[in-house]
Amino acid sequence: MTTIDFSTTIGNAWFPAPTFTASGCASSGRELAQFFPLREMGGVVTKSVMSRVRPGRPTPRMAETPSGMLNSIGLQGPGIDAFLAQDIPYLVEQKARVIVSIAGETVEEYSTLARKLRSVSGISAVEVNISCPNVENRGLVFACDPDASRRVIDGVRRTLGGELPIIAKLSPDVTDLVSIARGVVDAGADGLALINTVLGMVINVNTMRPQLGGKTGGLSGPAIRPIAVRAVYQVHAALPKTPILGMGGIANGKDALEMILAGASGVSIGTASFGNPTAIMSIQSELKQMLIDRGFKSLKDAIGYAHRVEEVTNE
Amino acid sequence: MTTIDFSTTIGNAWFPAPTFTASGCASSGRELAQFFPLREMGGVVTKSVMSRVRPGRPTPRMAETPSGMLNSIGLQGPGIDAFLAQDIPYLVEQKARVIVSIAGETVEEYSTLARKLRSVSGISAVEVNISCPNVENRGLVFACDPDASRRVIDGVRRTLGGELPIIAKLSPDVTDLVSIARGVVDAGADGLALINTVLGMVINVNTMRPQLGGKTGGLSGPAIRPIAVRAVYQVHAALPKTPILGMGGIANGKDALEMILAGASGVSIGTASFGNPTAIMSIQSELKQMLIDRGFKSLKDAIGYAHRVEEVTNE
Amino acid sequence: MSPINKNAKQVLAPIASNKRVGTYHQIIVNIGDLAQKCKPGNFVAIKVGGENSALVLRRAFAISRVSTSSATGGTMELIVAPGGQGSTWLCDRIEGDLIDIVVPLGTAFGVPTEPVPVLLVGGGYGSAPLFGLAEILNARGSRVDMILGASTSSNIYAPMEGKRAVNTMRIYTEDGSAGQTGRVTDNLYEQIKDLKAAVVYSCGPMSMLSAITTITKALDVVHQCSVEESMACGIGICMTCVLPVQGEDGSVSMLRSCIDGPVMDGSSVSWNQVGKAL
Amino acid sequence: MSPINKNAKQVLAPIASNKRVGTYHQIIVNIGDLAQKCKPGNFVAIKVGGENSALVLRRAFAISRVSTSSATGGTMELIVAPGGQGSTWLCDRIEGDLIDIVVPLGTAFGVPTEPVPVLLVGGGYGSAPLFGLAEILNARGSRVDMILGASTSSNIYAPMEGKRAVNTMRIYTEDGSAGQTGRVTDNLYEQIKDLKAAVVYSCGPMSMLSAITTITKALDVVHQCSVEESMACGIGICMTCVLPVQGEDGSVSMLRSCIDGPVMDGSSVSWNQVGKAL
Ligand SMILES: Cc1cc2nc3c(=O)[nH]c(=O)nc-3n(C[C@H](O)[C@H](O)[C@H](O)COP(=O)(O)OP(=O)(O)OC[C@H]3O[C@@H](n4cnc5c(N)ncnc54)[C@H](O)[C@@H]3O)c2cc1C
Ligand SMILES: Cc1cc2nc3c(=O)[nH]c(=O)nc-3n(C[C@H](O)[C@H](O)[C@H](O)COP(=O)(O)OP(=O)(O)OC[C@H]3O[C@@H](n4cnc5c(N)ncnc54)[C@H](O)[C@@H]3O)c2cc1C
Ligand SMILES: Cc1cc2nc3c(=O)[nH]c(=O)nc-3n(C[C@H](O)[C@H](O)[C@H](O)COP(=O)(O)O)c2cc1C
Ligand SMILES: Cc1cc2nc3c(=O)[nH]c(=O)nc-3n(C[C@H](O)[C@H](O)[C@H](O)COP(=O)(O)O)c2cc1C
Ligand code: FES
Ligand code: FES
Repeated sequence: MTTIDFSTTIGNAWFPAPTFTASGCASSGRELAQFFPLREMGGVVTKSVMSRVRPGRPTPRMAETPSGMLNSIGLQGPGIDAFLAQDIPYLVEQKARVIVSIAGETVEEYSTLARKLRSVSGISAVEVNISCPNVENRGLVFACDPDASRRVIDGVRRTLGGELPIIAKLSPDVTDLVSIARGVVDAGADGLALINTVLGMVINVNTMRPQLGGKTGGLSGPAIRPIAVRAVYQVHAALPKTPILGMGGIANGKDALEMILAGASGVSIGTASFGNPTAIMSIQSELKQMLIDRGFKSLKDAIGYAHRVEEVTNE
Repeated sequence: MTTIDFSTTIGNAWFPAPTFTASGCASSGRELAQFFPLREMGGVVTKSVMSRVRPGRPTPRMAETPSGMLNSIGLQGPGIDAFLAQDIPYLVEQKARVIVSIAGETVEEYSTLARKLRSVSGISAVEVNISCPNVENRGLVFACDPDASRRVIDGVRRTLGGELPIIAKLSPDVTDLVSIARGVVDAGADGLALINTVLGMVINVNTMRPQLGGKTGGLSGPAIRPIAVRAVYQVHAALPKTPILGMGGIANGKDALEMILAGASGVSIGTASFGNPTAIMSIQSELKQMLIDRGFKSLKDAIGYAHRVEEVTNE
Repeated sequence: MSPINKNAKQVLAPIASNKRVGTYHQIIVNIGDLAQKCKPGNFVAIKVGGENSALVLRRAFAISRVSTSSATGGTMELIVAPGGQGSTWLCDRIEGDLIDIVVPLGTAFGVPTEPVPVLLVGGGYGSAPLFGLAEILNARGSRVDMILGASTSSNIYAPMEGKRAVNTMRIYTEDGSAGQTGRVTDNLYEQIKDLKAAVVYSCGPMSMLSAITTITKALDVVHQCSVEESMACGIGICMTCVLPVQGEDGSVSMLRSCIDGPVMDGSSVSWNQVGKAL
Repeated sequence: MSPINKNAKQVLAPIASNKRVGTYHQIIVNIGDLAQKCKPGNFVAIKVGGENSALVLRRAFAISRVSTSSATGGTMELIVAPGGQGSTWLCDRIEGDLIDIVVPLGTAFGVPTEPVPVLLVGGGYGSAPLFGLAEILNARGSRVDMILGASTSSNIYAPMEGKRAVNTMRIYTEDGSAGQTGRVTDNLYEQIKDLKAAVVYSCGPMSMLSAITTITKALDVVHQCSVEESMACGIGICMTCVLPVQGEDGSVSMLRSCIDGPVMDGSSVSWNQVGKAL
């Protein structure tokens, strides 16, 4: 059997495979562990956690859409302390590699969260989800504001010191994604997670009101894959040295390969796990096989391969 | 049989039905006329026309995506003079109501195009497609730049005078759609067309390069409908008096109703006509029936109905 | 290994039969040994739409009954109302078609340790899981009475064979087309008292479950209800299916109806906060 | 009425039969009187994926042959290579299934007014429309010779009954598994000369059509080829399917291969500009 170096790195974090859960799509990990051992994938990205317990948004929280879905969870969660006490030890015990996702309502909250992570062992990296409303600036989403984005990452970087890699998770709902990406990398992000959900809405034609309790929701699933591939391609073109965790509608090995070729160093799988609890396992093996079939000796050789310069041919 | 006032207005233009082709999805109109009489729909929005003949982008120009497609036509067209000489007379002869879509590379080009339209009879309104790269500003799309958007509409308004209604067609690929919308309305737009396609990309996993000749393309079809509904809802909430032509993935009467409830005064149908040449006719009759079933006496009563204030109920 | 959904498996299972019953389809699926793991109240999550489908999420269906007889090799029965795209697709499947299922999921109805009188209340296809439950309760010596309701007679699901385990069955329809005109809750207070029911089991629309809880609370009777919230994953990973539930300490938190439910203690659900921000 | 696609109709048509032939499926569809309007070279656009499908675009297929006999009531034959999602779905349809089609579309092969010798060159399933064409040319008294090529023998589509209208048939495969090893263009120059062919008709991959054009141009022989570009609509409204074509005045413009094609004059196509910006 042909082998391949399937590992990937983000900052100084090494992962044996480039396949991750997407934040908020694997809960605490326990639920998926029923279907496959968590240590068999690249890593678990945990649900974005905030300082305090959050009840989240009213129901209905989801609506199915053509080849996708809207969600409006509103970052329901137990708060950082309960999370660190209950979920991290379990994941470590399962020998899963863990990327902790944090979310805040102020620049300060992100730093506070980062401080709590400093002394925790068993964490490979921190994903900073900046697609959250900034309560200090009329609820404008951090990731839509170049300056606020930079300040969040800068604060987290200072707090964490140089050890844990920081992955900034960006929203695609911006005019100039590349400049936001550049800003957070300048501020100290080691990697980028692209893309968070796209803002959407469904109106129920029977009640004739928005279907979701929270009115708008985040669009995910295969419907947004072309947007995600474009985002990864654009950002990789501008920042070829910055590792990207690509996500958005990946449902099979072919989709994962597309994202790697566009420039992702790893892929996160969200919505696909809802339709298929073992999606990550099959994506992982399909991707590996497709890389081998195309003659790649290592995953790293395939990252951003779609950008290679056209050989000059004289026909 | 129950009847309903199915007419709609955009500025001073009146249409017997709220159903239109989407620009670029009906070519010159002749091609669809094989399948139904053009005068039976609300109106034809013509393919965005520029000053000069344009060859457009290299092929492949399309890629199918989950519940959607990418296109990269690059505004291929005959130029305004040939268009006015050949296409408008045909449409007028067919008794179709016509909205002419114009596109330019400079603020000046839009005004020039508007000038050519002033003396043409048989045109109900002008759609100004500002989702085009501005050659004077590093190719930044007009619709992504609040100031450039405003200047384009202002120029067209001045040139046209007060007669022909102006519909500004916006791109969803912006951080703050409402502020762009407000800007063009302040500059003299009578209505808005929402949404143009979303920027996307597909990578061919066999060639391991972008599938489209133009690399990126515009995502359309049901996949983007939740984004379009959200855009229409947000803009209608901010500018309730401005008529909106809603579009993005409308494929049946239910989808059209969703858009009307969100705040659209009319709907444009693009990609659905590719899969089904008579889509507009069936959408039109389904929409009418659904409005009647819900007790509406006129289409106008349904526009933005999803925004109505919750009655206070004491249970 | 974690206790969540500890018996759940994802399998391709053949449809054994599909029969129309009123407005519903009774669909029997061969699930082999997994049938032994299914308890009344559990549900199954089914992939719908086939290949190339634009439907990306599974649909949840209550397991009506299971059979573990060696003749059939283990089957489960579903009662499906063809409504939207997914359920219509499922109702169009025929014998031999393979469906992708995850089963068994969620909590089950708790069965009393002693044989006490119980009352089962179902609305629409909500009666489905009650028949499997009735058989078990009856076998354990409980007296089982049942009340079913629906908008109209064709929406009442009450199969002949299901009635065997039931002492009495009362039917209500809103349009009076079968049984009494009205709703299952109309005389529920009196009926619980008359039957001296120690436990009320229910399944149906949320408004019905809420109304039943008001009555059972007033009578201080245990109410186990099976709730139905929109579920994106069915396995506890998405947090879409939550309900406000009161804990021991009185505080309300949002629990997932797919793993902390669908069977919940009706008195702990904070019904007036369902669909509202906490 | 406009002349574009003037006979095209959108109809639900039943599949009459579906048979595997090599790697292809021969699919016969009942299209009634529309069969009389189909000319060799025309194509049909078919909705694929069924209900709830994530596939939003039709797929184009060349019409291989039509039968207008009163026994069958009008049928068309398609030769489909199951490849991606849409073609695989189509090949999975069975007798009696209804498919949503728009037919006939596009330009047709021009038939010479005089019976002149002609050569038909097909690559892969590109041979399909050539058999319908051969019958007509043969009936009009032309001598018809045919050359077919493919990567391997199972990709050669050459039905027995199709050969009746053909004088000689030469086969090339790249792996030598059938006929001669090589490509249809290997000795094409000589063959055209030997046969004194006045017209070359071709259908197959774009690179083959381009190579044939080089040869027919050198010999100053007419070349009618059926091109294949990605088509989103098939009816002329989307502008995705364009090819650079040289007009009378020498200027090159992007023409739609769905309405100005698929049959085009090979010498007018600007082959070296295909896929490039003008
Ligand atoms: C625990 C549980 C048990 C259920 N048991 C049954 C049963 O025994 N028989 C039966 O016919 N149906 C049952 N349902 C409802 C079923 O899951 C489907 O939602 C319903 O069949 C409609 O789906 P659709 O695809 O036809 O509709 P669509 O309109 O296509 O559904 C769109 C989306 O909305 C969700 N949705 C729509 N209606 C409901 C609903 N009533 N409840 C929850 N989500 C909904 C769907 O799951 C889907 O994600 C149950 C639901 C849950 C949560
Ligand atoms: C005029 C014309 C005639 C054709 N005749 C035949 C025929 O007789 N037999 C046959 O098997 N096929 C024929 N094709 C190709 C056919 O239309 C499909 O494209 C092909 O079957 C692959 O589609 P898919 O859904 O299986 O693949 P997918 O990969 O699912 O297709 C994705 C998209 O790419 C397009 N695409 C993929 N491959 C091609 C291709 N080779 N050419 C054009 N577009 C493509 C599809 O149309 C679709 O929009 C013809 C195409 C054209 C334009
Ligand atoms: C139900 C749900 C909950 C999510 N929660 C979070 C979250 O807590 N933090 C975050 O950064 N992203 C969250 N996301 C976004 C995903 O991580 C991912 O970016 C997005 O869904 C696109 O990937 P997909 O199409 O594979 O789902 C959530 C997505 C879904 C569908
Ligand atoms: C092939 C194609 C060509 C298009 N050309 C134009 C155009 O010339 N001008 C324009 O304003 N929009 C153009 N659009 C965008 C559509 O008008 C419409 O805004 C978009 O496709 C969303 O609607 P839909 O999902 O119904 O197609 C084009 C879209 C497609 C798919
Ligand atoms: S349905 Fe996903 S957590 Fe319950
Ligand atoms: S396929 Fe749409 S114009 Fe030819």
